[in-house]
Amino acid sequence: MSIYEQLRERFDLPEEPPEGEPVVIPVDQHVAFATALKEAGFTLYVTVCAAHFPSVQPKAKKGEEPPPMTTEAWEVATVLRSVGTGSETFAWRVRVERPVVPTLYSLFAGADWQEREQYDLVGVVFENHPDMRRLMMPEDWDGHPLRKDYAIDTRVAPWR
Amino acid sequence: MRTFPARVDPHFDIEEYDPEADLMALNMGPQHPSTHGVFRIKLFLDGETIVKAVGYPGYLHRGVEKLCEKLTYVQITPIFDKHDYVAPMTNEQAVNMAFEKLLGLEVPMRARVLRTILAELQRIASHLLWLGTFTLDIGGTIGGGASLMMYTFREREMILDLFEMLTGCRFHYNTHSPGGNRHDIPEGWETAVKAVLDAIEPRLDEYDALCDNDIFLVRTKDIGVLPPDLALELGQTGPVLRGSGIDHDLRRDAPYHAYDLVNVKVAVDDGCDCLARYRVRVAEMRESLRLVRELLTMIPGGPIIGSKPIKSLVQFKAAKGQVYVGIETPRGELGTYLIGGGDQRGAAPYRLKIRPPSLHAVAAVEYLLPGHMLSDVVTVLGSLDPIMGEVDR
Amino acid sequence: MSPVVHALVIGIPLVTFLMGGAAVATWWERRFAGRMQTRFGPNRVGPAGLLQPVADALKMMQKEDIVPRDADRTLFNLAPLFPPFLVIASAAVIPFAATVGTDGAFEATGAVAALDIGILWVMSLAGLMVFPVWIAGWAANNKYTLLSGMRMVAQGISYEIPMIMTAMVPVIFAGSLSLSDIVAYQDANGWNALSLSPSALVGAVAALVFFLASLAEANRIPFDIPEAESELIAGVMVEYTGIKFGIFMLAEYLHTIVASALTAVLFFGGPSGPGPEFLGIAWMLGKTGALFVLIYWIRWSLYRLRSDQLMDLCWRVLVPLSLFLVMAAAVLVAGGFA
Amino acid sequence: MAVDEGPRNYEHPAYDYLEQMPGLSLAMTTVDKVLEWSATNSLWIFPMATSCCAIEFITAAASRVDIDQIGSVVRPTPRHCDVMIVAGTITVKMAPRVKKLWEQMPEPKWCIAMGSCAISGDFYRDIYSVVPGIDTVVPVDVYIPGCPPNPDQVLLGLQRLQDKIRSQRDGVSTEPETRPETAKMILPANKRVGDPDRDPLLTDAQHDASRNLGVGTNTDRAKDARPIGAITEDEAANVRGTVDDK
Repeated sequence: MSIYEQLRERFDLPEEPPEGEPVVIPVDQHVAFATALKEAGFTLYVTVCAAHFPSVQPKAKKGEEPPPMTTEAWEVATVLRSVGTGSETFAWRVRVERPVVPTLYSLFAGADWQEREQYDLVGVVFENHPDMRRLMMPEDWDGHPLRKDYAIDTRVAPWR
Repeated sequence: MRTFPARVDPHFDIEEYDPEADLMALNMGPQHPSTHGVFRIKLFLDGETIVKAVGYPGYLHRGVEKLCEKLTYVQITPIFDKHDYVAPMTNEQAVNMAFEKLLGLEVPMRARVLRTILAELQRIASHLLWLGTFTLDIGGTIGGGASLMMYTFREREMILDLFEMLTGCRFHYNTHSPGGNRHDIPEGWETAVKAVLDAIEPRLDEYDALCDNDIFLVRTKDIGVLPPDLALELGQTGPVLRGSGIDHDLRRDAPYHAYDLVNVKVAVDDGCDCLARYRVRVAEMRESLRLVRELLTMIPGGPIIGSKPIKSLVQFKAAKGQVYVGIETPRGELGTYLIGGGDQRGAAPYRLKIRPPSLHAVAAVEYLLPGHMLSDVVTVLGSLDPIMGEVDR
Repeated sequence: MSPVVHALVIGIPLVTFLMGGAAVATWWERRFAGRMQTRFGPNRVGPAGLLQPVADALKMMQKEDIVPRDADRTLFNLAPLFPPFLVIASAAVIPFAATVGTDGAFEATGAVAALDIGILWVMSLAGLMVFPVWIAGWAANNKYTLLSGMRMVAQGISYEIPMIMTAMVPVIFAGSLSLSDIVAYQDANGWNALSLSPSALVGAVAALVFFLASLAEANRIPFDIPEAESELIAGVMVEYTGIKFGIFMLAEYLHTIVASALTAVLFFGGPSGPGPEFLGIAWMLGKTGALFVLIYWIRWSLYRLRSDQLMDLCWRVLVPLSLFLVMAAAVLVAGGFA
Repeated sequence: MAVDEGPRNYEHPAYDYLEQMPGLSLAMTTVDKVLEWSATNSLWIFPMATSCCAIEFITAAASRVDIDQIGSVVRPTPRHCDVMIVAGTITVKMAPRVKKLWEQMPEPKWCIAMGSCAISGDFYRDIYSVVPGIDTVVPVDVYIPGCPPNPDQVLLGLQRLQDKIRSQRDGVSTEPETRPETAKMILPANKRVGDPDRDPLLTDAQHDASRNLGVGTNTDRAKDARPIGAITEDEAANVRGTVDDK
């Protein structure tokens, strides 16, 4: 039985794993999902990737009312890996409209700096993280550079 | 079953430490000869014993991930050369494999074997540089460490010359692209590779002998002990994980390139300390020498790059979705989490997250340093082999 | 000859020789390290790079003299003066030559001041060496120099004990505290560390311990933790600029030369050796040079110990061993074997 | 933080004493020559080594090139050094440290920008966190181009610096004109965190801004920013699952 089928018994997942992208799960199941994976042998913490999806105006079809603005959203994808021969990865995403996601620090100590980095660059706050400070940028930096509304050449005194 | 000391809590409040103690806060870095670049560690010292260590990366944060969102897939490769500047070849491979997976491109067999050879040669070069700088940390810039560093740089130059023969560049090659390689094997390259391998192999024994002395052993043994469970939780990969006794190597466990054609023997050492990491890396160098020799005999003919015109961006129009690809670089699993479809034409990533093995490695210092002496900081940091370009990106 | 004239006639050449030797030593070390490391070393400035130390010294004199704002100005400026002074003063009692005495016997001469308590003079000056380094480490008001100074004090006062103890072994053999008498004894009975008599076994081990302790006193690898560049950047010299830093460097090389000379005198016969007496100065130079080369050979081949391991080595190995050596020497002398 | 690129004519105080001594004025030219020779032939290097160029700089100090040939020693503390070689990208977080280390070096001192990142920022030039060329922080004497420069180019750069020092001391060289980028530089509008002159309200405001994630709404920086990097609707439409079709 594949790991996906095992997880489907416990969590509310689609019948087949989505093709070409990780499965999306509700944010309140995030920690339980990670715990289940860790117990199933996915013990190596690989990475966490947060992405920002800003509010945009979708294209209107000709002669129709323009559709409503999309809501601003954040996606946090987590990747775990099983160790040893036949090693494979498992990735899942949570999608939130408020950039607050529970931390995995209690399960994986490595989530400490990774989540701090994502907070620093994308601005997703990881709840219950023991030390949510900036990692890459100076402590007095304004904004979160990897958000889509942050210009790549944002003015930084005194250089630009 | 080996028992390890209790795990250090890196977030413990320094105010709660013994109020009688006379603590000294010492900043190492960002400009320090032994922090391997611009890493900064804040140490709280009780005498010379470290009570708490706090790491501050980010002094080389160059916004690579933001930059990648502005470039098309073929333009990203040269950026990745600069990112782990000790092993540019494997960086290019990591990111291009992610693109190939997202775009569904097939790599010809000749390119796959060539990529494997390049990756293994790069592994030798990278570990040689690591050996030199590690002994430099233990032995000092005016001391025995400097001597060994000069020797290892001599051998590293030989390998860089091979790369220069192939790509015309010493350092930042830009030889991989989605779907294959740019530079085909020049005439006489195989002979040159064999000559270099023959030159390096006996010298590795000499370096082993140089490190097999009591001072080296007492400086590395039982220093920076990283228990296996903590190593997994911290996401350690590569020699750091294998030095903690976990038999895990993506070259064997999840083969890519042409690693399924050869039998990779994985070096594991369950010492969990700096000495174990040293042994793993030296064993890996010997294994890589063997692998390159074996692979040189099985280079097939045929094209080096896929038939699809990579410069045309139109074919990438449909590139959507999210993929994760990780490969085994000299420092561990270098992964790329890629969300496709950023550009209007879909030719650029929407978001590209690099999973640097060095950032995970360097995060371990907060767990490894407390309880050790000031001198062990450089040993532990050196044994983790962090490259700041990769840590900060 | 009055003592003052004597001191000037021998002292000025000695100081010149030591200073010149230290300058040549910097050039030689860089060439030697280059040869060990498959590179060249300085070879463009003057013939074979020989003028490199001159250029370095003149450049240092031109540099701006910075005293850090928070430093203790007086102590900071005072500290560099002492190390070369102490080292040269301790060289004053070392006999560099040999003559035939009035009674036809071998006599070691050439010391600026042939004190009867020569060995005590050397050891007390060596004990003072930790003070300027500690002053420099404290005065700069920098955490790295402070750590370096603390390490220097800990290491200096620890390694003094085996150094003095093992220096007592030749003293017991010769029955005199005068370095000239020790050399004369070795000329008559064979070198302390290298002869066929049973005492040479004790002498050889004592020579090894003394040599290790002098390495530690002179801050050479593997005992150079006060100036550990990979941890403490440059030790107490971190904040010194220009010629003050140059004086510290000079003192280091002088210290190495004097430590080699002292080991040669105490255990390898100093100016005594086969052949006529006027060759004594050549013997002395040869032995000092050989030990000097050995020190730098070790420096460019070995790694560095950690500070607690250094203390372990001293207190758990060298101190008991040196105590045992002193007792063994006493027993040998009492039993008439030496 | 505009850089003063005016002529630097540091002279050791000892020169004054020497010139006042009778009979020395004739000898001064010779003495000058000797001092110039010593200054050019003993260039000790402070490596401000951050990224890729650092590796090539170490290679330059290793066997094949060996900058020790011309008497250049690498010392890890700025107090002992004459030349600062900036090898690698300098970020906004690192730049104040570079400036501080440069100020800790004793006069006379020189700076070499090694590699295109240190010269202009290279392709990181327009990125929010990268300094567009180290000459906006410290005055640079010699530029060594390349990405990264070959190790022998480091030796060549040091020899070019020797030429420059000679011509400066002989009075035949003039300082180059200020770079246009440097001239346009503005002073920091806000004091950095930890500066006693910094407005405490500013810190609070920034703290709040990053706390409640109200980025890009009320800060001046957001107004000035050109939205090249901002997403267009077409881009967003390409991303699966972002556009709510309901």
